[in-house]
Amino acid sequence: MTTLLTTRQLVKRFGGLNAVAGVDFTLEKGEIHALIGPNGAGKTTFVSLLCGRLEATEGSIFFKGKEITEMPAWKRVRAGIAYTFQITSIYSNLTVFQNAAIAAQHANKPADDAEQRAKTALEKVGLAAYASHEAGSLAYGHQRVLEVAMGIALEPELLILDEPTQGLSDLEIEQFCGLIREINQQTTVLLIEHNMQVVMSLARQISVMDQGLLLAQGTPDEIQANAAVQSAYLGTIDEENVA
Amino acid sequence: MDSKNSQILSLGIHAAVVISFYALQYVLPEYHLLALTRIMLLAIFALGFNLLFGYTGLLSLGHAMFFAAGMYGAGLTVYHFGWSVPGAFLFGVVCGAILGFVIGMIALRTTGVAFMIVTLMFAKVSYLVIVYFTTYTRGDEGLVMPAEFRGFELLGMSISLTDSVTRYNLALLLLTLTMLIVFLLVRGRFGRALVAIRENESRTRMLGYNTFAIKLKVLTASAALSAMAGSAYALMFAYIGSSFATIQYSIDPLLYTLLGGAGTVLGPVFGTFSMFYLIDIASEYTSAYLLVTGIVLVLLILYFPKGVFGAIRQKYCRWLP
Amino acid sequence: MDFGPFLFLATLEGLVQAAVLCLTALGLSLVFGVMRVVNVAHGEFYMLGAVLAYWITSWISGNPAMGFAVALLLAPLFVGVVAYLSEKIILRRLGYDPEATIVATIGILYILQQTALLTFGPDARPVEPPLYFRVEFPWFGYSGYKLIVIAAAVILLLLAWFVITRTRLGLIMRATQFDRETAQNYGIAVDRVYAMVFAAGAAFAAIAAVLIVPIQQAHYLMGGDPLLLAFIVVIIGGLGSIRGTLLAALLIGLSDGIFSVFFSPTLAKMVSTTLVALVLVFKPEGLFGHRSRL
Amino acid sequence: MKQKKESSSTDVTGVSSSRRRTLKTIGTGIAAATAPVWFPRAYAASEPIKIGAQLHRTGIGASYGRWYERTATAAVNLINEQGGINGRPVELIVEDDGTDPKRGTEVLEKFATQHKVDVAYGTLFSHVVIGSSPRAGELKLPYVVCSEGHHVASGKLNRYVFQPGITDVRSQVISMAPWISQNLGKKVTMMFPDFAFGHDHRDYFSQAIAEQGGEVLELIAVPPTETSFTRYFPRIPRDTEVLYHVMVGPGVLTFVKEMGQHFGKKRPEIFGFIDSLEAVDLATPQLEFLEGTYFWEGNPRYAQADQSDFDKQYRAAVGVDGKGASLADPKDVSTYSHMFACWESLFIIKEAMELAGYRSVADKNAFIEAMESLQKFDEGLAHPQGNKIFNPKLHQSFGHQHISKVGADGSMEVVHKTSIEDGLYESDVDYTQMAL
Repeated sequence: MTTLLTTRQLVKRFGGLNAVAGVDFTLEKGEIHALIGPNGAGKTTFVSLLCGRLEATEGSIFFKGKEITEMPAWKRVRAGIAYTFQITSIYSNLTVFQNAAIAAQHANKPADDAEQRAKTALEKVGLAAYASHEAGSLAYGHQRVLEVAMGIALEPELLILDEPTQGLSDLEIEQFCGLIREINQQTTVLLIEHNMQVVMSLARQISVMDQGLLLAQGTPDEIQANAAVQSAYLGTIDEENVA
Repeated sequence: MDSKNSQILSLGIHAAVVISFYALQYVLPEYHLLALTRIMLLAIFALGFNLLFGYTGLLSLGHAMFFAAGMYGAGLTVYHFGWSVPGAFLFGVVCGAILGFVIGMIALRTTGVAFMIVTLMFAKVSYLVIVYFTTYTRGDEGLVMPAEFRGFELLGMSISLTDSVTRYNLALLLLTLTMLIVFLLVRGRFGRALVAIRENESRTRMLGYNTFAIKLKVLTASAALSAMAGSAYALMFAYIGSSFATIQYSIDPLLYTLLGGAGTVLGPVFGTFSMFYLIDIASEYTSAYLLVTGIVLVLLILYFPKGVFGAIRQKYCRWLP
Repeated sequence: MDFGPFLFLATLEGLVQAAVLCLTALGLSLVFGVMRVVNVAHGEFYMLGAVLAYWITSWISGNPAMGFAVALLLAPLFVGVVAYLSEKIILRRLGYDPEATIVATIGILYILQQTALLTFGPDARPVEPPLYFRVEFPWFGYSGYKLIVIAAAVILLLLAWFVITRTRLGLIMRATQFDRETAQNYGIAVDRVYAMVFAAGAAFAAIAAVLIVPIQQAHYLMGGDPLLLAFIVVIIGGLGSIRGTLLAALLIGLSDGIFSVFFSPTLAKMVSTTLVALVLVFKPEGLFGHRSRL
Repeated sequence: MKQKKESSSTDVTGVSSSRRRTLKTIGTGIAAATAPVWFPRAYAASEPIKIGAQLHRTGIGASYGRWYERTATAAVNLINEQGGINGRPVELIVEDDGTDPKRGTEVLEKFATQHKVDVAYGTLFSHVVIGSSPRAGELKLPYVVCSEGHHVASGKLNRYVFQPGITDVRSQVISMAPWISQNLGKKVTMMFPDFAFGHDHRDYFSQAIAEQGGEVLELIAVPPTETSFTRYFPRIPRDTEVLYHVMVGPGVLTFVKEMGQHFGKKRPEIFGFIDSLEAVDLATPQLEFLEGTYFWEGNPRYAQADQSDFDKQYRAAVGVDGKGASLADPKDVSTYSHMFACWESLFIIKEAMELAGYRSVADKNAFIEAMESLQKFDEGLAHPQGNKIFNPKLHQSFGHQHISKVGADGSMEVVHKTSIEDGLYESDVDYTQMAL
């Protein structure tokens, strides 16, 4: 396996608060990597640093061996890092197809087949039938899926999904997991996820964050066995899930 | 309707508008020929404005500065250096484009209300610059293009801008050109990117678009079109003055666009036409004809924010560009 | 004239300017601070104040001070009512959407200005100062009334300061400014607060105009310059910050007064307008204010 | 703005009493002059001669515009009473130029292409005239202006533009410079509006006073839209003997008041152009300091002891009392010093049209040639301000100027009247050589 992305002592400070407090992180090509941790652990801030929505205060980020710490977000997208928003951020006044097409026509790919690739992305996520609907009129679950479709249409090397299953029904979650596995055939996936069943069924690697720091990293089994994680985090989640 | 047919149809509608403008010159009395010449040039201005406002979602309150840049770029070179009409015209357009680029580099760091106020401020500065350098511009009084510079040779034809029919057709040519440019810009990939920025800029950035660069391009294009209108206005009507750089001339394209429908190609043309005549008629009844401007603005924003063609598009034909 | 007296005169002129500007800009700042909308028609409320002052003083004969006192009371009240109505009829229906509001207030600007043209006419008309005397300095004379304007503005500002910081009314306003939803949850009628604030903002402009009209005369086009200057002040001072607004008004009024004595007033306006645009781009929180972006 | 009228209307008094007027800004002034006039039947049936009046109804020149309109309307009424022009009634079509050159040009277009007027006429502010004139030339529309500037006589306009009703600024200042240097002083500071009209003052008075052995110490240009003037006064040098002021725009009263505040009793001699206080009552509080200062007047605002019968009749026709204020409203002071130009110009148009046997627009060239054949105008009801000579090459008239001293009650008494010869100057301009 080759390394796709690494960070070195990555820090993000908001005023006096260290939201991300020096993280060394490695992502291998081809894996599905889940980022977990309690609310306010800095997960969203951390992936925002990776995709360029936020600028790092200190530290550095490498993607495919090149430093991208200073690179603006749109360039990172073109370099192959796609990000889907935690809060659905689609073009609600435009049609579903237009949403996908806007994502598909980014500059790295030939212009002519943008529409084709948009169609393909919609077919993959099962939204092809809604292509001419206004995106804002879709059901919530469909909007989440459209968000992912836009990520797919970018044909990235790394797809970052921020809590993609939030608000989805069990059936939708199941379909979603299948979709992620399919995407994973070409694309490395990094997802922030609270639903431990999803995490355990999808992830090959798990990183745990707490208070801006990386607590542990390993396979699902290793993480489940990790006493520190157990006490800090997993236990509570499991209880919640059981309840 | 499939996309190919709808494109042919919308091209057809736009062509019909151009053709009817062309045909009108044979029936219109002199006064309306003049009025329509003005309307066509102002419509170019509105189309330029709409490129930024309607398609990209950036509301500039300072577009008079671009109109004036074209006007003074063309007018001053004719007046002081005796440039011929085509050269001066192009120079005016270039002036507007450069100003648009420079203003864009600064103002596009802001969005929303801040962008409106920053552009308003820069337009005010431009007006003051014209008044301040009165030695060259003659400030309020303005300059009149000497008669000997009103004719030119182009491709073996000698063209005189003192002839009202010639002016009319030149204005129509420029309007057609502008509509074509806007049509092509907003239809394809670029247009889709503009709409994406209008609808959700941060999302668009996260889809790999350099939104700043795109906005800068659009602002430059918008300024160049506005300057083209100003440049043509100066050369055709042979007068340049600081009145054209006042806030009034920043509000007018907004008014035209809102009335006709932001984000449509025909909207600004229709809006300019209706508003021009509305004001012309109102001014026969009262000196306070700008009251109409105020009332129309308020009514539009309250009850009809999509404008005439915006509403038509929403209701009947979504494919209208 | 020698430099010393020259600077002294410039400072006096600057203070008059700053006094009026404080009041005008305070109104604009208040509206932005609480409602988060930019009122482009602010200058026309100012104009309306001056025009009303002319009407009121010309109806009331006798001692000019009488008419002026009535004008100082009634003109802002009437302007406040006009503003209140335009808020209720227009701005409220737009849901205070920032951009739509600007377009709407541009419309209101034209409506007010042109209505003044229709009714008041195109002439500039003088209002007699309530009391007039000339102050004789060794180098030049100066209008005593202008000094009164400075004093009156200071008193009015202190009054406004007291209302905003020390009264229940001010508290409600500040609460609404701080967080609209929470204020609503605490039973504050936000709609009514908005309408009152919009009216109060306009009334401030009218007060400034009544004070200035014995110096400058009422004219239907007089709203343009105060609007621009008030904008400048509010932006430099930090949007919505009252303390910043007052500091900035003093700074701008004095520097504009002084600058335009020594250089061309047009150049002064050019430079200050450019600087303000740059402040808005690069330091949107203003020079004195806290962070509260447009 | 215009008063739209059907040409078949029997009420061809120049300004109709159309219902639209209820909406107009300036209703009252015109109403005074709208008394219906009776015409012989045959006369009323003929097509009127249309004169397009381009006037400042709004903008910074509005007070002039109001009085110019009243004066023009009164003159048209009188002309119509006297049988019109060549037996045809005269119709005045008024359009507002907003005191804006841009709109001025559009107004001329409207005259030429929509109203199809015979002559365009009117306006005062020099920037409007300068902006509009080339368009008049292009439209081949005779354009008779009542401005004051030197722009017509300078030769930079064209053959279609005439200024026969009022002396130009250059001539005015040349004729008065000797009196100023002999009676008031030789060291002059000038305050003037920063546009064409003010620049004429600057250029020609500086030259004229230098020829008298005087000098201009300081030139203070003020933008015509300025509202506050105190800041300009410190630039007046202390050794100034005469302050020469001329101001226009809505801020004029403020200008003069602030001048008084600045100087108090320790003032230099002050010589102003009445432009600085046109349409303003000199008895306004805070203007007391003006007592003993001097003003140029084209036509004396206060009826003088030796008032001519013509001036009496002219005042009555326009509706102005002996103090230059409106008969209907004594607070409404006229632009008396300038507005005679409107009156006289209309009678000159009449004279030239009758000379040319003018019938229709087709006789335009004959009209222009007839204008260029005029040599002089005798004092009379048509020329109440006094006799003038007309220089056809320059398209410019030359008449008498008045210097008045302000008295205690704000009245003004003429202390010096220049001769026409005082104001003549050499020029090689010749519009008659230009093609029509």
